[in-house]
This record gives sequence, structure tokens and C-alpha cells, in this order.
Amino acid sequence: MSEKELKTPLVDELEEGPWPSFVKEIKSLDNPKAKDLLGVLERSYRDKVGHWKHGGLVGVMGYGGGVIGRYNDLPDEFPEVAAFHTLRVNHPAGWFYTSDVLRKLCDVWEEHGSGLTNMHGSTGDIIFLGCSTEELEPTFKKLTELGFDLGGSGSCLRTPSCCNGMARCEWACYDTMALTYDLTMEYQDELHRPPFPYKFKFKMAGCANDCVASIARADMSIIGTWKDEIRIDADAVKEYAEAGDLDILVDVVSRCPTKCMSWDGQELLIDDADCVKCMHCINAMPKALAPGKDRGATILVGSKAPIIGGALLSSVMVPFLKMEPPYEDLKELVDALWELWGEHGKNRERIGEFIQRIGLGNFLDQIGLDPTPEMIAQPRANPYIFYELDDEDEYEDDED
Amino acid sequence: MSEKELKTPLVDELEEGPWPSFVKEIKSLDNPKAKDLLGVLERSYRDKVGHWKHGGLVGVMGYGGGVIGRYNDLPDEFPEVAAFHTLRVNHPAGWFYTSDVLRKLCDVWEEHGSGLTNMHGSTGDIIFLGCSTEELEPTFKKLTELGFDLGGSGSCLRTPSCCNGMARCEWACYDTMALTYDLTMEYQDELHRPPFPYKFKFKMAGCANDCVASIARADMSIIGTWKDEIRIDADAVKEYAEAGDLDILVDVVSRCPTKCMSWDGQELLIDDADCVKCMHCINAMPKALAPGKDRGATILVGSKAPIIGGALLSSVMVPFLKMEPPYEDLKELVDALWELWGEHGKNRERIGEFIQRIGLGNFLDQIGLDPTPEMIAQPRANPYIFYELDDEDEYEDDED
Amino acid sequence: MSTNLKKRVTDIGPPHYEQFLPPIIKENYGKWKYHYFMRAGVMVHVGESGDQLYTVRAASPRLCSVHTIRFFADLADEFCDGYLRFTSRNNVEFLLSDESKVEPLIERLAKEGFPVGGFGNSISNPVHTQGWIHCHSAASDASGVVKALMDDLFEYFAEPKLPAKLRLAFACCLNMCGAVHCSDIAILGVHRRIPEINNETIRAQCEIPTTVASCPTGAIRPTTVNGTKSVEVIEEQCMFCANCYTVCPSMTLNDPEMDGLSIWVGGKVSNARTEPKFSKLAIPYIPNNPPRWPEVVEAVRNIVEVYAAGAQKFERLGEWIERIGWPKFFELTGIEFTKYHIDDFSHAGETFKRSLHFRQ
Amino acid sequence: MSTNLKKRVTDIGPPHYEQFLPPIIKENYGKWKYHYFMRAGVMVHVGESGDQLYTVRAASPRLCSVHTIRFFADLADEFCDGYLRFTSRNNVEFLLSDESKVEPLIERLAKEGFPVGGFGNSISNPVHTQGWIHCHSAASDASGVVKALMDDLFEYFAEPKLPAKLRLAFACCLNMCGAVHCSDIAILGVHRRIPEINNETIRAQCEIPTTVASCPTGAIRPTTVNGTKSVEVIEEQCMFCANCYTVCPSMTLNDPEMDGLSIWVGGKVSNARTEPKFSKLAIPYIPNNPPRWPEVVEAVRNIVEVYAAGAQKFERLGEWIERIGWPKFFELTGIEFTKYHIDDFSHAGETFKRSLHFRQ
Ligand code: SRM
Ligand code: SRM
Ligand code: SRM
Ligand code: SRM
Ligand code: SF4
Ligand code: SF4
Ligand code: SF4
Ligand code: SF4
Ligand code: SF4
Ligand code: SF4
Ligand code: SF4
Ligand code: SF4
Repeated sequence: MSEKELKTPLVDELEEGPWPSFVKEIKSLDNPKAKDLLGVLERSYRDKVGHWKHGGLVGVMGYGGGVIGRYNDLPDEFPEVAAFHTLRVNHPAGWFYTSDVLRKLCDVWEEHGSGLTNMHGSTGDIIFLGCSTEELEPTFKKLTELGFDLGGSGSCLRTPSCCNGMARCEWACYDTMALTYDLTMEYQDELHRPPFPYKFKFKMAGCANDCVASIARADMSIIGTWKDEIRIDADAVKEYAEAGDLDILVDVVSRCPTKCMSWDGQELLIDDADCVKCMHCINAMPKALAPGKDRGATILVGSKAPIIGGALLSSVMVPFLKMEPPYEDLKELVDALWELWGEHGKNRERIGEFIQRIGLGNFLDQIGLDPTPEMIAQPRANPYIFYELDDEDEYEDDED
Repeated sequence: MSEKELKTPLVDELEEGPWPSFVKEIKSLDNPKAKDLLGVLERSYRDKVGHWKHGGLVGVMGYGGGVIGRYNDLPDEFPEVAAFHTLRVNHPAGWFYTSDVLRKLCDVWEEHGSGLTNMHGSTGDIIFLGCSTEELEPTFKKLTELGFDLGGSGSCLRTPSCCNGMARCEWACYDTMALTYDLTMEYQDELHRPPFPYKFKFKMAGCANDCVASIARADMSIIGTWKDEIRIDADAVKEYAEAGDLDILVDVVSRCPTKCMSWDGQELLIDDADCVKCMHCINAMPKALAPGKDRGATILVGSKAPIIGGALLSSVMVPFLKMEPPYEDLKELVDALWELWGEHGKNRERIGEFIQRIGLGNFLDQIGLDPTPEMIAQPRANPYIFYELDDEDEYEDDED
Repeated sequence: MSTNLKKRVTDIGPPHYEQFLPPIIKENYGKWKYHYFMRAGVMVHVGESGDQLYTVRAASPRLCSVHTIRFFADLADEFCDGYLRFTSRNNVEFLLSDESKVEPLIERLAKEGFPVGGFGNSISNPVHTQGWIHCHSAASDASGVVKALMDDLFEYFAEPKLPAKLRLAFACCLNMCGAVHCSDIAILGVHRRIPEINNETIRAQCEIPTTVASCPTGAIRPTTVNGTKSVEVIEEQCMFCANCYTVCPSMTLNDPEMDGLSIWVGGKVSNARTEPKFSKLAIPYIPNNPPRWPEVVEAVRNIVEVYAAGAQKFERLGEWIERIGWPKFFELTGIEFTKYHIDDFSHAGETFKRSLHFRQ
Repeated sequence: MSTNLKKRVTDIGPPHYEQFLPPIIKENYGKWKYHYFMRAGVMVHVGESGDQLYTVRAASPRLCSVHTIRFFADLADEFCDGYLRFTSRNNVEFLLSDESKVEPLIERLAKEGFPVGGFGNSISNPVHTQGWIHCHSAASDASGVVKALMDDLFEYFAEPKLPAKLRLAFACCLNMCGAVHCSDIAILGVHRRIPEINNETIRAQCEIPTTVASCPTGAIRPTTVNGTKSVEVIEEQCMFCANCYTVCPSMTLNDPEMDGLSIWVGGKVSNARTEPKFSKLAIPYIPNNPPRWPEVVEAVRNIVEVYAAGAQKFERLGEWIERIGWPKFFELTGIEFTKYHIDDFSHAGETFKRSLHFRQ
């Protein structure tokens, strides 16, 4: 690529402005890969079209996931990015690092790849952006030496991720980071070698605020909650009332979804039997209110992006489960789900779609869970009931 | 039928009790048809199964609707009800009668049929229950002499019906009975001779209380509403407050769906721009509040029972329309709907299902209505948009 | 067309309603001001003119003989110049201008077994259908169940003592004639075994392609039996809707042991406060037990009583349930929650709980 | 497997997080008591022990070079014993025990172009995807649009001055990597013409049956072109989802003129107050206009400003719209309502307005 051709007037405009510039990031790397990447991007800005082709089957030996193959459609012009794969590196739970380990990761990636990363990808991985096919294996080797491994891609378990939970949040109803680490280690094989009809994601959030958006984008969403009373520090309530930033009646009590709170200007009362643990009042007065002490998590299943049948949010599968190592109940559930879906799920059918297809009732039957009204927003309105009259009759799903 | 066989011990138990007894009604008729009907019913109570067969094509000459054919499956035992059809007689709008006309109807029916009726059927007709095939035509003749005609059945327009509206209700935002009569007369042909892919029902309610359940069971629901301010009689408000039966804050203000009311113990204020005309506050304080003066109706389309694709409620097609004779805008809309559905609707596809199949947006295009946000609860959440790029491109529905 | 037909009078439509309106209604038409309830079963509409119209509402069995209609006509003559009407829920209403005649009319009605009530926060006359009296499709009797129910729930018709109106409806099959699908409590007849196919009659009575197409779940397949074209039903795909039977008489679902009733709750039609809603499944199946269906009566009474005890003023049954949550509804009524309560038809996924908003 | 492979270290998983936690976190793990915001970009967690942890949050471009990561590492060494983390929205957070170091750290960050902010009722770092930087499926660039947007909306990152949190997200195609479908404002890349089929390569690259099956609307039919097996797309049935392209590289949708962006509003993920919700369509299409996509920026700013002016404290964008109603949203923002806003996919009917509850 000649100096002349490397002019990138369109892309350069994005160096300006108060928000950190990804263009500056690319330019800061004085290497041929980064230069060609910029060139390709400029072309895209000019052509209004991407210049990447479908990835092929590239990866590291023995793994079926962790690498996204990517080739450019202008390889003659931009040979350095002709093959420009990404490595998905499994991040440490909670995205905590020391300066030391970060520097070592940088060294590996500067040596073997473009030096560009995403901190982080949307699933949570450290993304090493731009690796040639030959460098995949050496990079992987260096990573494992450093104690890192690849994350998931394809029809694998994907890299589990979580909010920082107990590490830095007073509301975590269970130890999200511990569970994330535990599950990641337990299911290494599923993470690296595609065993499923389609991808499967775990996301753990310590409370219903769901700071990791688990209810929207995890095949299994594990969200902290509690059963007993919200703890109220009456003095701190008064402090809030006196400080005056908050109108307790308007901003807190009247926004409670079940209207189970009352405030007479002196005392804040909560009818906990009627509280749906939405977190709002606690969010509004963190110093005065706190989740109860009988804590655990709700297990929800099935969220995903629109492809193919439309987007889904996860739905309740287990209303409340204690979350303590070794998490046996949870793992039993996971195994049961995977077994059923693994056997009967269609190719590219996420578990949420699978459940809708075979019916949640049948699904519960199969995995041996009792139906409870917490699993539904409302009972059926249509009268099209598949009555089963013979107890001997086994449910049979259609396997087309 | 011998006296012995006519014992009906099971059915007889339903003569007792405070609620009026339909068994007494049947017994009160000392005619053979009524006796055999009771016999059949006793058999059903014993057998736990009905004894009626599918109706055949019976009717009066020149009409394709108005009669439901019905045959018994025990004709040897109960010959009097071997053929036991019903006539659907179009009721006068609002179900008002004089004693005189009722007696004349009774005379006709006593002479030609079983003497049993439903006052009324669920669609609104006077149901003459139990007519032999031969008596259909003579009964019809007598009815027309009396000024009555048959109602609808089959793939016809069905008998339109309405709440009593302005006749006896202070809330009617348009004259439901006048419109019902007008449409019934305008569309006599559609009522008597099946022109559609399936049935079509009109129901008119004078306000959002919908005392004729039109939003749940009419292909076109015409429901009264208003645009301007709720009229408040401040003195009457005070009366309610003082009477003490009603806690204005708890029972009225806090139940307003948009929270657009306020009450300080003295003055009731309504932010009418935010009122959704739900009727609750007016219902609660009929002497103090009344609908505004700029009145008309919302036109909704498509409700129906579950067969085939599931039950539907009607959905908004025209948010507001003045309702004045000769109702030209309304009839233009009706004609447009019928034309499109008539041409492209599948056999046994109600208009509500048809609209869902071809898409409400396309439907509006075809009938020449502009889409407005009042027609939807919320915009689409899925990104599967059928962008139309060429304005010349005509929409084409699939006509399988 | 025969010449005979030409002479026939057709397409005259119904008589114009105006001729049936009492003078007080003609004069105050569109000019009523407000109403109040005078006593159970009697409401008064006050016109802008100051006129007062007394409406006395009496229960009717809906299935009326000509004798009863004549009896109503006689009462109308005696008490209100011959004017009366029926309501959208099959009650009969007498329209009086003279307050002094109200009580005597009520007495006469009571004497003949037609109690007054149904106004305000009461259980009014249940909407219902034909049942074993007339319909080929019925999985149960309509009039019988309704009679048994209302004998038991009579107090709630006679006195408006509920938190809000409670609308009962009955339909004898999934066609749901009436507005059963949006009732506070709906009782619905259900079949529970797959259609029995009469291979003898099917060729004559049914169009095979129409029959195959009629099935919402695609459970019907064309087949050949003993050389005759017929259909077969894939058992696992059938949910007993009887839609095939509607288009093909040779596919019957009626069955003495399998048919029965289901109970649905929390629907409404009015827009008052909350939007109209469908009724949702409460009890999937209760066997037919004529003549008084005691299990059905008990189940409905239980729901009514739990509702009456728990709901706030103006709260319809469905509004109460939405406030307390469905889990609490099942807990308070003691109704068992089963897999049948979980929707599995086309929009099933929309009914799953997709949030943490439930009571722990 | 080669013997070589046996020596390789695999399946070790990620390093245990504990080794990366600063001492103050280890000591207060699970024992934090409450938090408060010290100033824009700085929050303080107070432990039951009384310990105070100062978190300084700075914007990151997500696409980071090793130089920037090393810069962050240097700052961590200098100000907080080498400890730092990233957030679920790609911000970088420095974890300080020493309050006096907060302001100096902020200054250093600012000097290098990494502003602090994003806490509380602000617009935090948008979740986004690869775009023209890396993905074959992209209908637009991700990083570029986000950079342009955040330059413009910067004030809302720097100061928590909105009624509630406002979550922006960007995805470059309908696969919607990220949680775009539940964002306060989502920008979504869209294709708008049917796949172009490369009949030369399709036999080699694609499985025809899989390709046909991939289409959610059944728009793909097998066909034969010049004697080769290929597929064809029924134009009227295609809604440009690119699902076919995912399984078959020979069906490309990218198009310079037709591709562009759509805007979706009112989604949320948290359960706070109201249940999680999907984002709904606001603007069906805006053409690609790199490098700064001014029409997109303007459209988003308009929505943010109308929201900021109208919403009550704690009201997320979607909660505000539900309070005022969708018709009002379109009126206030001046966004045109079109037939595209009306759902016509599988559950479309569920989105129709089936009540009288709207403002006249
Ligand atoms: C890298 C990443 C975007 C990013 O810039 O952050 C990404 C990139 C791709 N995603 Fe994704 N997805 C990424 C997170 C997501 C998420 C978010 C999440 O995991 O929390 C989602 C939504 C949640 C979900 O799983 O539904 C997501 C939903 C999809 C889908 C739609 C799946 C569906 O069921 O609807 C596809 C299409 C597919 O699977 O065929 C897809 C497919 C892809 C592919 C592999 C493209 C393809 O069609 O083969 C993209 C490769 C891009 C590239 O060139 O690198 N990606 N993808 C994210 C992974 C980084 C990481 O490992 O940390
Ligand atoms: C650091 C982070 C978790 C992590 O492990 O990385 C985090 C941290 C906190 N979140 Fe969060 N949230 C984080 C992503 C999220 C997400 C996920 C997302 O945006 O994709 C959500 C769901 C958003 C949604 O609903 O669409 C989220 C919804 C909340 C809420 C609920 C807000 C609401 O009213 O709906 C709260 C409560 C609050 O703000 O009062 C909250 C509160 C908090 C608190 C106050 C919790 C605490 O006591 O430490 C933390 C600081 C909040 C702040 O930024 O103002 N956090 N928080 C994430 C920071 C992302 C960022 O860089 O901006
Ligand atoms: C007589 C009546 C019930 C009653 O006892 O009141 C009735 C009786 C029948 N209805 Fe109905 N329907 C009656 C009002 C209704 C209503 C209520 C309404 O009109 O307000 C509905 C629900 C609203 C609707 O239209 O969806 C209704 C929804 C049905 C359906 C389901 C239609 C659907 O689209 O889901 C069917 C099945 C069909 O059309 O094939 C049906 C079919 C039938 C048939 C004709 C049976 C059949 O499958 O052919 C019944 C004849 C019974 C008989 O032996 O007399 N009937 N039917 C009602 C008509 C009386 C009248 O004219 O006043
Ligand atoms: C007579 C009748 C209309 C007719 O033309 O026949 C009628 C008449 C009145 N209705 Fe109604 N409604 C009548 C059927 C209905 C129906 C339809 C139905 O039940 O199938 C509904 C919808 C029910 C539903 O939502 O499921 C209905 C929902 C209302 C409401 C709203 C109640 C609510 O809070 O949801 C009101 C307002 C109220 O009660 O305060 C109302 C109010 C009234 C008023 C007070 C109107 C007035 O000022 O005259 C009348 C006396 C009400 C009463 O019975 O307490 N009417 N009313 C119908 C009597 C049926 C019966 O015999 O019981
Ligand atoms: S999800 Fe809950 S526990 Fe986790 S960081 Fe957010 S607020 Fe804290
Ligand atoms: S957590 Fe939510 S539901 Fe519970 S009391 Fe607080 S605001 Fe109400
Ligand atoms: S629908 Fe409205 S106008 Fe008609 S009777 Fe009922 S309350 Fe009166
Ligand atoms: S009619 Fe309904 S929305 Fe309007 S003010 Fe009254 S209660 Fe509120
Ligand atoms: S509900 Fe069914 S059984 Fe009853 S009358 Fe209607 S069609 Fe007949
Ligand atoms: S009863 Fe319904 S589901 Fe069963 S075969 Fe007939 S149409 Fe199909
Ligand atoms: S959203 Fe689409 S284009 Fe963007 S990274 Fe994901 S798959 Fe690629
Ligand atoms: S883009 Fe989507 S809708 Fe169009 S043909 Fe491909 S898969 Fe089908």
C-alpha cells in the first residue's frame, strides 16, 4: 500500500470530538495490519458497504470455538488484513484486572496480532481483533501460558459473564463472580467443542437491576433476589426525607409497582408479602433500604436476539434457588435442559424457541419440574388444551 | 311417546330453586313438541351427551340465512322434534317492545312452532326454538305480515345489535339505536344472502362501558366517545363527598388509568388532554360528571370467538368519527372493508384474522386509510420490516 | 324464481324501534341527566326535564315460553302502559313512570317466580347458549348449568353486594357463542377425545380438502379406508376444538365420559379503569354431572367468595387478580396449577413470565 | 490426535478473578453497605467496615489499542496499586482507596482524552458491535456511528442530568449482537433489498435445503439456473433479515444505496419499577451518511431532548412513553408514523390497540 493510497480523509474526521476516538486507537498502532484496516474502513466509508467476507472454518487445534474467521474482499489492495480473524479470550469474571496481567496480554497481542482489541465484546470476551491464520496457534499458546483460555463461539456454550456483584455492590444476592467462574470451569468442554443445536449463554446478575442485561441476552439468566423483608434503616430514611432531593411519596412510594409501600412523612412501611423485589425503592434510597437476608436467585431461561423467530426475554423456570457452591441443583437443571434440547432441538434453534415449540408445560414434564404460576404472566386465554387422558401416554414431540 | 316414557326425573330437579326455571317454561307448554324436547333433554342428562345432529340446508325461500336446521338423532323415540329448526327473528333495536307486539309474536309462534323462544339469542335475535321444516315458510309469512323479518346466520351479515343508548342512558355519545336500525335496513341484502367469506357482525355501544360487549364479539364495534372535556358539576361532586359512600381519592382519582385527576377535598380537577375516556370516574359519580359535548364514536374492527386462530378483541380502525345520519363515512368504510375481505378473505376467515394475515399496514393501504398511532398499542418490536422501495409496487397478498 | 316468490314480502328488516318506546323515553331521548339505584332491582333515570323513569329489572330464564312472554306483557299493561324491554343479558325490564307502581310490580313478579335484581355490583343474568336443548356441538347443557349456578349464587343477583359487577357466561363448546372469552367467570364446555370418524358417511357428508384444512393444528390427514377416501387424525396434534366437526358432520367429538366443563376467570369487556381482557384458564376440567353439576357450582362459588372477600371497591375479578398476582389467586382459591394452565398455542410465549416481578 | 496436541495446554478456562481484586474489595467482599455519587464520574461504596472505595469511571472507545490498555495500566499503578476493571458497557473503572487521588486521576484521564462520567442518570457508553471494522453482515459501521453520536451527546455522559439512566445501543444488522432489542434507544443497521444470489458459488458454498429452511418467512425456493441447482427469493416475502446469508455466503444483502439505519426506543432490561421491555420502532430508515451520520445524530438527540424535557424523575424512556402514550410520543418528537410501525410479523395482532384507552 503506497503512502498516497493510505489517505483516509473520511475516517480522519472521527479523530475529533470529546468522545474517545477509535480511529485514534487504530492510528496509534504503527503496524501494517492497523494501516490496512484503516484503509479498508475508509473504503467502506466511501462505498457505504462493508468489505468483509464470510469467515471460513479457522480455529485452534482441538477447539470448535473461540475464533471468528474473517477475510477481506479486497485482498490485493489490503493484503495485511486479507485474513483478519478474531480471538475471543475468556475474560476473568467481573472484568477485574491488574496492570500486570493487562500488560502481559498486550505483549502477546502486539507480538502476534494487530494490537487491536475490544475491551470487551458484547458477550464479555476480550476480543483480539485481527489475527492471521498462522498466528492463531502461537497466540493461543502464549495465552494459555499466561493462564488465559479462549471463549466460546459457534454452537458452543458461550463465555459466561456477570455483574461485579459482591465485589463492589451492596445488592448482590448471591456471589455472581464465584458462580460464573464455577460454571465456566465446570463446562470447559461445552465451551470449546460445539455440543448443542445452537449457542447457549449464561449470564449472572446479582439482583433485579440486572447490570449484565441477562434477561435480554442469555439462554439462562440467573438473577439474584430474596424472600424475606427489605431491611429498613429508619434513621437513614429520615436523612433522605430531610435532605430533600427525594420526594419519598412521589419518587419512591408511588413508583412501587405493587403499591405495597406507605409513607406518612415519618415512617416508611413495606408490606413485604406484596413486594415483587423490583429493586426500585432500594435503588432510590441505597443508604436506607437493603435486600432481605434470605437470598438466592431466580433462574430464567430463553432470551435471545431476533433470529429466527423473533427476540425473546428469558422466562422464569425456577422462582427461587439458593446459590451456594457446589451449585448442584443448578447444574442438575442445566444438564437436564441441555439433554432435552440437545436431543430434540432443531439446528439453529435456541432453547427459548425450542421451549415455545414443544410447549413450556411439556418441557417441564420432560425435565421433571413441577409447573408453578410464577412461571407465567397469566394462564392461557385460548381453549385449545391438549388434554392428556392416559397417564401412561408419554409426551412425544414432533421431530421434523 | 307413552306417558311412562315421559318421566323426566333428572330434568325435573331443575324446577326447584329461586332462579326462574327453563324446565318450567318447557313444561308450561302442553304441546307435543315441548314434551318431546323435555324427553330428549332427560335422555341427554342420563346419557351425558347431546342428541342433536348437524343441521342441513333448510331455510325460507330466497334467503340464505335466518334459519338453523336441526335434527334429532332419536327420531323414532321423539318424532315431534325429529326436525327442530330455529328461526332467528331480527329484534327491534334496543330490545324495546309493546305488550301488543309481543302477544302477536307469541300467537304466530304458538300456531306454527313449539311456543318456545329465547329472549334473546346471544347475537340479539328473537329465537323461535323448534320449527318443523314445513312450518318455516308459513311462520316467515306471518312474521313479515307483523312487520318482522329474519336475522342473519351463515356467511351473512348478522343481526346488528346495540345497547339502549340514548333511549335510557345519559352516557350515550351517539344514537346507537338509530344507527343500528339504519345499518340493518341499509344492508338487508347482505343480511339475508351470504355474500362474505364468513359471518360479519356489527355491535353499537354508546360509550366505553360497552354494554353490548361489542369489543369482544363484533367484526365491527362502534363505540361512543368524546373529544372535549368531561363536564363537572362541582356541587354534585360535593354531594358525593359529603354522602360518604364514595372515597373520591381512593375510589375515583386513584383508579383513573392515566392519573389525570386530582382532588384536594374541595375541588375535582381533570386534565382532559390526558384522559382516555375510560368512563370510570363518570360511572362512579353519574350525577357529578358527564361525557363532553363533542361526541362521536371510535370504530374498531375484528373481534371474534376462538375459532380458528384464537379469540380476538376488536382493534381501533378510526379513532374518532362523528355519528350522524346518513353515516356516509362509516358506510364508505364498511363497503371498502367488505370489498377487500370479500375478494381476498379465505373461506371461514373472519375479517380480524384476515387483517392479521395480510398485515394491518397493508390493509390500511388497500382501503385507503392513513395509519395513525391510535391504532396500535405499541409500534413493532421485531425488525422484520417489509420495506417497500418502489412506490409503483402494488401490494400483493398471497391468495392460497 | 317462482312467481309465488315475487309476491312474498322480504327484506323488510325489523320494525322501527320508535313505535315501542314509551312516551317518557321519547320525550327524554338523548336528554337523560343521571341515574341512581332506588333499591335492588330498581334504577331511576332522571331527565334534564326532571322526569323520572323507574326501571324494574327481573330475571328471565332466557328460554321463555309464549306463556311467560304473555305474562310479561300483561304486567307491562298493568304497570307501565304496555312498555317493556329485554337487556343484552336477557333480563326483562319494565319501564315505569309512576313510582308508586314499583313495589306492587315487584311483588307480582316475585309471586310468579321472577325475582328482581341484577343492577349495580351484582351477578346479573349469565349469558349462555343452547347446550343439549338445541346444539349438535354441545359438550354440556347450557340452561341446566346456568340454572344450577344461579340457584346457588342467587343472593348475588338479588343484592348488589359485590365489589363490582361480576359477569358470568356459559358456552357449551369452543365456538363460544356469547362473549364467554371476556367474562369475569366463564364456564366452557370441552371435548377431550379426538373425533370419531364415520367412514361410511364421510364421502357423502364432507369435502375432504375442506375438512383437512379446517384443523388449526394440522392434525387431519387424508387417508383411504377400505378403498374409500376418508381422513385420519394424528392423536398427539388434536386439541379437541371440534372445528373439523363444524365442517364435517362425520367427525363427532361428543362423549359421555370425556366431555365436561372448564372454568375461566378475569375477563372483562368494559374499558372502565382497565382495558378489556380475555378470561384465563382457572380449572381445566370438571366432569358433567347433571342435573345440578355440583362440582361446577362449588368451584364458581368458591371463586366468587374469595374474590368478594379480597377485592377492593370497583375492582372487577380480573383487576383484583392482576393486583394480587396469579400465584396468589391460585393460592387463595386452592385451585391446583397444572401444565394445562400454561399456554401452548400460537402466541404461547407471550404469556410466559419474563421478569422478576412476582412475590417470592 | 497428534502427539503434539497432547502436550498443548487446553481447557484451563479463564484465570480466577480473585487474583485481580484489590485488597479493599477482598476485605469487603459481600459486605458493602451502601454507595453514593461523589461527583460526576465518581462513585463511592461504603463497606460495613466503614471502608470507602472510590470508583472513577472513564469512557473507553471499546476498540482499544494495546497502547491505550497500557496507559490504563500505568494509571492504575500510579493511582490505585494497579487495580482496575471494565464494565458491562465497556467503560474502564479505576478502583481507589485513597480519596485524595481521585481528582489527579481524573485530570490525567482528561488530558489523554478519556473523560469521566456515565454514572447515575446519564447516558453511559453505548453497547455496540463490529460494523465495517470486522463483520461481513454489517449494514453500517458501528464504531463510527457511536463515535459521532457520543461526540454530540457528550454532555449527557459527562453530567447525570437526565430523569433516569438512558441506555444507548447499536447493532449493525438484525442479528443484534448486544442487547439492542431492550435499549432505551437502539440504532440498528438494516438491509432493504433482497439477497443477490451468486449462482456460480452457491453449489460449493451452501447447502440448498439448509438455505431454504433458514428463511423465517419461507421466501426461498430451490430452483435451477443454467443447469445448476440454486435458489430464488420471492421478492414480496423477503423482509431482509439476512438469515439466509448467515448460512449461505452466496446470498449477499449489502448494498450501498439501500442499507442504512433504523431507530428503536423505549426498551429496558432492569426490573426496577416496570418489567423489562423490548424497544419499539421509532424511525424505520435513515440512509448511511458517513463519517458522521448527521441525520442519525439529530434524530437521537431530538428523542433524548424531548424525553429529558417531559419525563418525571426515575422514568426511563419507555416508562415515559407508556405514561404519555405512543400517539403523544410521535406528536412530541415530530416523528412520522407510517405503516412500517405497525407490526406484521407472527404476533402482530398482539400489538394492535384493542381498547378505547387513548387520548382523543
Ligand atoms: C463480537 C460480537 C459483537 C461485538 O462486537 O461485541 C459478535 C459478533 C458476531 N455475532 Fe453475535 N456477537 C457478539 C455478541 C452477541 C450477543 C450479545 C451477548 O452475547 O450478550 C448477541 C445477542 C444475544 C443472543 O445470543 O441472542 C448476539 C447475537 C448474534 C446472532 C443472533 C442470534 C439469535 O439467536 O438471534 C447471530 C447470528 C447467528 O448466530 O447466526 C450472531 C452472529 C455473530 C457473528 C458470528 C456473525 C455471523 O453471522 O456469523 C459476528 C461475528 C462478527 C465478527 O466479525 O467478529 N450474533 N451476538 C459479540 C461477541 C463478543 C464476545 O464474545 O464477547
Ligand atoms: C458497573 C456496572 C456493572 C458491572 O459489573 O459492570 C453497573 C453498576 C451499577 N449499577 Fe447497573 N451497572 C452496570 C450496567 C447496568 C445495566 C446493563 C446495561 O446497561 O447494559 C443495567 C440495565 C439497564 C437497563 O435497564 O436497560 C443496569 C441497571 C441498573 C439500575 C436500574 C436502573 C433503572 O432505573 O432502570 C440500577 C439502579 C439505579 O441506577 O439506581 C443500577 C445500579 C448500579 C449501581 C449503583 C450498583 C452499585 O451499588 O454498585 C452501580 C453504579 C451504577 C451507575 O452506573 O450509575 N444499575 N446497570 C455496569 C456499568 C455499565 C456502564 O459502564 O455504564
Ligand atoms: C343461537 C346462538 C347461541 C345462543 O343460544 O344464543 C348461536 C348458536 C350457534 N352458533 Fe354461534 N350462536 C350465537 C351467537 C354467537 C356469538 C355471540 C354474538 O354473536 O354476539 C358468537 C361469538 C362472537 C363471534 O361471532 O365470534 C358465536 C360464535 C360462533 C362460532 C365461532 C365463530 C368464530 O369465528 O370463532 C361458531 C362456529 C362457526 O361459525 O362455524 C358458531 C356456530 C354456531 C352454530 C350455528 C353451530 C354450528 O357450528 O353450526 C350454533 C347453532 C346452535 C343451534 O342449534 O341453534 N357460533 N355465536 C347465538 C345466535 C343467536 C342470535 O342470532 O341471536
Ligand atoms: C341494560 C344494559 C344495556 C342494554 O341495552 O341492555 C346495561 C345498562 C346499564 N349499564 Fe351496562 N348494561 C348492560 C350490559 C352491560 C355489559 C355487557 C355484558 O355484561 O355482557 C357490560 C360489559 C361488562 C364487562 O365489562 O364485562 C356493561 C358494563 C357496564 C359498566 C362498566 C362496569 C365496570 O366497572 O367494568 C357500567 C358502569 C357502572 O356499572 O358503573 C355500566 C352501567 C350501566 C348503566 C348504569 C348505564 C345507565 O346509566 O343506564 C345501566 C344500568 C347498569 C346496571 O345493570 O347496573 N355498564 N353493561 C345491559 C344490562 C345487562 C343485564 O341485564 O345485566
Ligand atoms: S445487578 Fe444488582 S448486584 Fe449486580 S451490580 Fe447491578 S445492582 Fe449490583
Ligand atoms: S422492591 Fe419494588 S416492589 Fe418491593 S417495595 Fe420496593 S419498590 Fe415496591
Ligand atoms: S354502553 Fe354506555 S351508553 Fe350504552 S347503555 Fe352502556 S353505559 Fe349507556
Ligand atoms: S374517564 Fe377515565 S381516564 Fe378520563 S378522567 Fe375519568 S377515570 Fe380518568
Ligand atoms: S357454544 Fe357451541 S355448542 Fe353452544 S350453541 Fe354455540 S356452537 Fe352450539
Ligand atoms: S378437533 Fe380440532 S384439533 Fe382435533 S382434529 Fe378436529 S379440527 Fe383438528
Ligand atoms: S450485529 Fe450483525 S453485523 Fe454487527 S457484529 Fe453482529 S452479526 Fe455482525
Ligand atoms: S433475507 Fe431473510 S426474509 Fe429475505 S430471503 Fe433471506 S432469510 Fe428470507
